[in-house]
Amino acid sequence: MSSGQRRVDVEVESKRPDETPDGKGHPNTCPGCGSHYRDDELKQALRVCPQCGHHFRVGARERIEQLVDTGSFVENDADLRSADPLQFFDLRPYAERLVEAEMETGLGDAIVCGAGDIEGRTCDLAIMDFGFMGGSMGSVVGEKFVRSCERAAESGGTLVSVSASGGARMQEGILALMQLPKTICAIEDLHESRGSMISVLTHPTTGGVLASFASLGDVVLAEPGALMSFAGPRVVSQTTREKLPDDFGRAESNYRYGHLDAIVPRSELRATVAQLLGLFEHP
Amino acid sequence: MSSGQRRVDVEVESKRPDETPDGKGHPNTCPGCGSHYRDDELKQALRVCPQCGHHFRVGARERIEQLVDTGSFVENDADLRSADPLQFFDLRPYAERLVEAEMETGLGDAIVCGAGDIEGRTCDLAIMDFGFMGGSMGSVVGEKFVRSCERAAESGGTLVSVSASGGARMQEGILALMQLPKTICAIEDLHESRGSMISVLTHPTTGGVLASFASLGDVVLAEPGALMSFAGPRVVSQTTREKLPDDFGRAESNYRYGHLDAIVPRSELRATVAQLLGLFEHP
Amino acid sequence: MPNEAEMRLRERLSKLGGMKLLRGTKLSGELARLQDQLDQLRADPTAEEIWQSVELARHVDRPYTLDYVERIFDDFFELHGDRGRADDSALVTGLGKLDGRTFVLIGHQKGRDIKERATRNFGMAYPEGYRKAMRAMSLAGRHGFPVVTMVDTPGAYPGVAAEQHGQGGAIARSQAAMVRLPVPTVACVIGEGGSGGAVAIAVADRVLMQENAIYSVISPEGCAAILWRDAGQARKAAAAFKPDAAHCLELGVVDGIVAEPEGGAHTDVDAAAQLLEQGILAAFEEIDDLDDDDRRRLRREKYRMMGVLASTA
Amino acid sequence: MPNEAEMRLRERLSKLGGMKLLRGTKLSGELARLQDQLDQLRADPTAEEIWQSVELARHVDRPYTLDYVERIFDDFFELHGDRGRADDSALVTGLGKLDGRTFVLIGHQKGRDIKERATRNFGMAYPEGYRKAMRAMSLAGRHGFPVVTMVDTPGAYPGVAAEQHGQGGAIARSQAAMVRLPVPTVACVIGEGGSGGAVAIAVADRVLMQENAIYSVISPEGCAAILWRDAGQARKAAAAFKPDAAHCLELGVVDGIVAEPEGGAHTDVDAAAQLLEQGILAAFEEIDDLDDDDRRRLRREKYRMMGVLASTA
Ligand SMILES: [Zn+2]
Ligand SMILES: [Zn+2]
Repeated sequence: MSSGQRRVDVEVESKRPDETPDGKGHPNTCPGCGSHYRDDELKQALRVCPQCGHHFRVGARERIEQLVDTGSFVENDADLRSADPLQFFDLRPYAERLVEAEMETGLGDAIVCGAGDIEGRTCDLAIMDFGFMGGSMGSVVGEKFVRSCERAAESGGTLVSVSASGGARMQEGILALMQLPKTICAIEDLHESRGSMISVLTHPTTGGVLASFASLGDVVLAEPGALMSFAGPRVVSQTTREKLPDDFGRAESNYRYGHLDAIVPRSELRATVAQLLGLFEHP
Repeated sequence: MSSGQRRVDVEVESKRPDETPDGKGHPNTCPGCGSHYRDDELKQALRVCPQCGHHFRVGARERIEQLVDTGSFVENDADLRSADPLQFFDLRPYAERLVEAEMETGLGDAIVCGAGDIEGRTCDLAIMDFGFMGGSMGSVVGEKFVRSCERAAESGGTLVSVSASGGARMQEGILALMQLPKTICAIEDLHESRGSMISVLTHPTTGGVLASFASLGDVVLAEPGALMSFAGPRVVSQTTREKLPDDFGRAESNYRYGHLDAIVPRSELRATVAQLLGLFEHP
Repeated sequence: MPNEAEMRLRERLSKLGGMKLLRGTKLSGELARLQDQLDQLRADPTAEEIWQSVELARHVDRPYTLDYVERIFDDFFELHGDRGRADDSALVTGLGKLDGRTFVLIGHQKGRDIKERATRNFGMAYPEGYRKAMRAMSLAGRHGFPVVTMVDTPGAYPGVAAEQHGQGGAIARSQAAMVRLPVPTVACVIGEGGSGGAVAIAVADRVLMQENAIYSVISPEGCAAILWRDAGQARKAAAAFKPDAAHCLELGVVDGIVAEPEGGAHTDVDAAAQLLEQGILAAFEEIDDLDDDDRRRLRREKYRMMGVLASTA
Repeated sequence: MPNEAEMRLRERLSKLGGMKLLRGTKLSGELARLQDQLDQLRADPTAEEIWQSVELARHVDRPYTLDYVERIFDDFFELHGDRGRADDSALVTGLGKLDGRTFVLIGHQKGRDIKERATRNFGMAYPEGYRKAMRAMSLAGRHGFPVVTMVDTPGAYPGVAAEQHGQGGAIARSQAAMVRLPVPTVACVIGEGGSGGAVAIAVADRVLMQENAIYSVISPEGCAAILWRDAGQARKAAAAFKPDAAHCLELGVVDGIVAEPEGGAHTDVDAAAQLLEQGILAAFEEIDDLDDDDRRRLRREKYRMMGVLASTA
C-alpha cells in the first residue's frame, strides 16, 4: 500500500433512530434471540430482553427515569441549540438535519444534562441520546457536558455521565474535534475541585466520545455487550482487512484488556451508581 | 501444581569474579566468537571484542576510566563497609565473604561513587561492580547510591548510574530488600530538586536493582547484549518450564518492548552520556 | 464569507483587547499579531484552494517531523519506548536544544520510503505511541522543559490490536496530560492533522498550523463515504468541512499560521524549517514569561471557549 | 541475641524520644507503643519458631486479602484493569468504607481453590497488576483517599511474558508512586511478603505485619538453592535470614506487629480481621493529622534510615 493512499476514519456512521443496530428489523425485535415485545413491555423491563438479556438502546429521558429518584431530576441548559458555523451541506443541509432530529426525539441535541438524586444521593448527570444524530458530539454536547462538570465542581460533587455516541459530529468540522480537549479540560478542573466522575458506557460509545470524557471517569462502567471502540468495526475491517474477533470492541473484550472497572447489567446500574456516589462523597 | 508449592526466587546467583558468564573458559576468551585476548589488548578495546563486538564485563574502576575525563574523578564514601546485621552464615560466614570480596576486588563494596567530569561536564557517578559479590545490593550499595543522589540534588545536577548486579544481597535479609524503596526515595528527592538521573544498564542488571533505581532514570540506556530482567533466565525456566526466547531479557528484547531509550555500544557511551548531561543542564 | 471571517477575527481581537492583562503577559503582542493576520487575510479559501491544501499536506515529498527536528534542534536525542509494551515509531519523542534551552519534542513521523512507511505505519500511532508521548510529557513537567509537538498523521491506527491496547483511552489520557502540563507548550500542525490521533498531541498553549497543513475531524474520503455514501466525493467533503489553515484560524482553533515557501514546504525544506523555527520561537515568547499556574489556566480557558452555539443562555 | 533485639528496640525508642515533635504528630503514642512491644518482646524467635511462621504464613487456610476486605470494609467496590493491557487478578484494587471514610485498598490475592489459584496465579502479579495498583494510587491521591495495602505474595511472577511486559520497571515505578503519594498510607503484610513483588505495594507511612506473616528478600527455598546449593535446606536458610515479624520489627523494617488468634489467623478469621482492623485504624490515627508534605517527608526519612553499616563516616 503506498503512502497517501491510506486514509483513516474514526467516526461511526450515525444511524437514524428508527433503525436497529444492524439496520434491519423492527426496533422492538430482539437481535439476540428474535423475541418481539410491545414497547411498554420492553420499557417495563428496562429495555433488556427478558429472554436473552440483550440490552436494547435507551433514550436519554428514559435513562434518566431508570436511574434517578422519581421527580428529583431538574434539567439544565435545555435551551442550547447547535449553530451551523460551517454552513455545512452534504446531501442535505446540517440545519435541516438538526431540526429533523429535534422533531423526532424531542431533544435539543444529543445530550440531556441536569441534577438529580439516585437513591437519595444528589449528583449531576450528563446523559447522551444516540437517537439524536447518532449521539454525535458537536459544540452543544461539549458545552453542556462542560457546564455539568462545572456545576459538579462547584459542590465538589460527582458527575454521572452515560455515553452513547458514534463520535464527533462531522457537520461541525474541526470545532467538533475541539470538543475532545474542551470536555477533558472540564474534567481536569472537576478533579482539581475534588469532584469526581462516574462514566457509564452504553452501546455504542465510539470515536471522539470514547477518546475524550467517556474514558476519563474515576470509575468507568459499561453495559453488557456495549460496543466501545475508537474506530468502528466497519472502518477497522475496511482499513486493515483484518478478520475481527467476534467480541471486537465490546465491553466484554474491553474488560478483559483492562479498560473497564466493571460491566454492570442495566438492572443493577442504579444501585451500583448509588454505591459509588456514596464512596465518592466527601465528608 | 498445588498452592504453597510454587516458590519464586528473583535473585540471580552471584558469580565469582574469576568466572566467565557461563562459568567456563578463560575470562579473556570471547564467548561470542572464541577469540582470545591479552588483558591489556582487551582493556585498550574498552573490553569489547574487536572481532564480534561482544561486550565483556567492566569493573567499576575501569568503567570510571572509560567514562570520566582523566584525573577528574573524586571518590566519595570509600570507607563505608557492610555490617552483618543478621550474623548471616550459610556455607561460610557473610563477614568472611565480605573480606574476601574486598581482597579480590580492592573495593569496599559493590559500588563506587564520586564526582567527575565527562567531556568537561561535571556529574555525580554511581558505578556498580559485578565482581564484588555479584554486584549484589545491600546496605552499603543503597547508602552510597543515596548519598550520590543527595550530592546531585544539592546542585540540581545529574547522577550517572552504571548498574551491574545480580539483585539484592541475600545475606542482609530484609534490609537488602529495603534498599529498593530507600534508593527510590532518593531519586524522588533528586527529581524534586530539579536534578536528573541517567541510568546505564550493563550485563547483568537483574532483581532488586532493576526493580528499583536502575529503571528510574530520566533516560535509561543499556549496553548491547546486557541481560536486564527481574527474574533471571534460570529461575524463569525452572519455575515456568517455559522455553525462553534466545534474547530473553536482553537489552535488544527490552528495547523492542519499550523499556529502553537506547542501546549504546560502549565505544559511544562516553559521548552519549556527555550529550545527555548537556541536555539536562539547567541554565 | 470573507466578511464573516473578518468579523470573527475582529471579534477575537476585541475580546483580547478587553481582557484583563495578567502580569507578564504579552497580549499586546498577541493583538498586534492578530491584527496583522487580519490585514493579510486573503479572501476565504475556495473549494479549489482547500483541495490544494489537502494535496500539499499529503504530498509525498512534504517534510516530516524528523526533517524539521534535524534542522531546528541541536543535540537531539530520541527517547524510545512506552515502558510497558513497545516502541511505536509512528510517533517520536526526544530532547533537543533550541536557542540554548532544552525542549521536549513529540511528533508523528511518517516514512519516506516504502520500508520506512511500513515501519512507521504511515504515521498512524498505536496507543503505545501516545503512552510514549505521555512519558515524554511527564519528563518535561519534571524538569521544566517546554514542549513542542509536531502533528502529522492521517489518524490514530484503526486496527484490532490498537483497539485492544486501548486506543480511545490513550488518546483521551494524552490530551489530559497536555492539559495538566505545567510547562509552556506549542503544537504545530505540519501536515495532516487527522482527528483524535492528531489532537492527542495538539492540546497546547499555542497551536500553530503551516499554511498548507490540514486539521480535521475526519478525512475528506471518510466524510464523503459516510455523508455522500461515496468516497469519491472527497473534494466536496473537504470544501464542506474546511480543514485548511485559514478556516482553522478563523474558527479560533489555531493561534497562528506559519508561512511555507512558495509552492509548499517540500519545495525548500530548509526555508520551511526556518519559518517553522521562527514561528515556534515567537509562540514561546508569548507564553514563556507567564506564571505556570496562569498559563495552565489560560490554556484551559482557551479550550473552554471552543465551539459555536446558536443560543447561549 | 535477645539482648541485642532489646537493644535495637531501645535504640529506636531513644531516637524517637529525641526527635523534634512536629505539630500534630502523635509520637508520644508511638513511644508508648514501642515501649509496649519491647515489654512484650519474647525471647528472640528460634529457628523452629521462624519456620512455624513460614508454615503459617503459607497455610492453605490462611485468610487472604479479600477475606479481610469483606470483614473490614463496607460498600467495597472492586476496580479492575490497568487501562493498558489486562486485568490482573493476582492483585486486587478497590474502594471501601471504614469508620465512615473512603479508603483505597490494594492487595495481592491468592486463590482458595485450584481453579481460583490458577486464575489468580497464586498471588503472583504481572506488571499489569502493579500498573493497576498505580492507577488506584493515583485515584487515591486525586481524591485524598487514604490507602491500605495488603501484602501476600510469593513474589512477582517470574515468566517470559511478565519480563517482556516490564516486571522490574513496574515494581520500581509502583514503589515510586507510593513514595510520592500525598495521602496517608498503611501497608499490612498478611501472609507471604515475597521480595520485590511484595515491597512494590508496601512502601508506606506505617507498615504492619501480622504475627505469623513473613517478609523477606527471597524465599527460603530460593535462598537455600543458591547459598546451600540445596533447596531442601530451606529451614536453615529461613533461620539465617529471619523473615519473621519479630525480626522485621527489630530491624526497623515494620512499624508494628498485629496479633493473630492463638494458632494463627486461619483458626478464627473474624477475630483475625478484627485485630487487623484495629491495627489499621491505630496506624492511621498516628499519621492522619500530619500535614501531607510532612507525612511524605517523614515517610522518606524512614526509608532513608533503612540498613546497617559498619562504618558511618
Ligand atoms: Zn433476546
Ligand atoms: Zn568476539
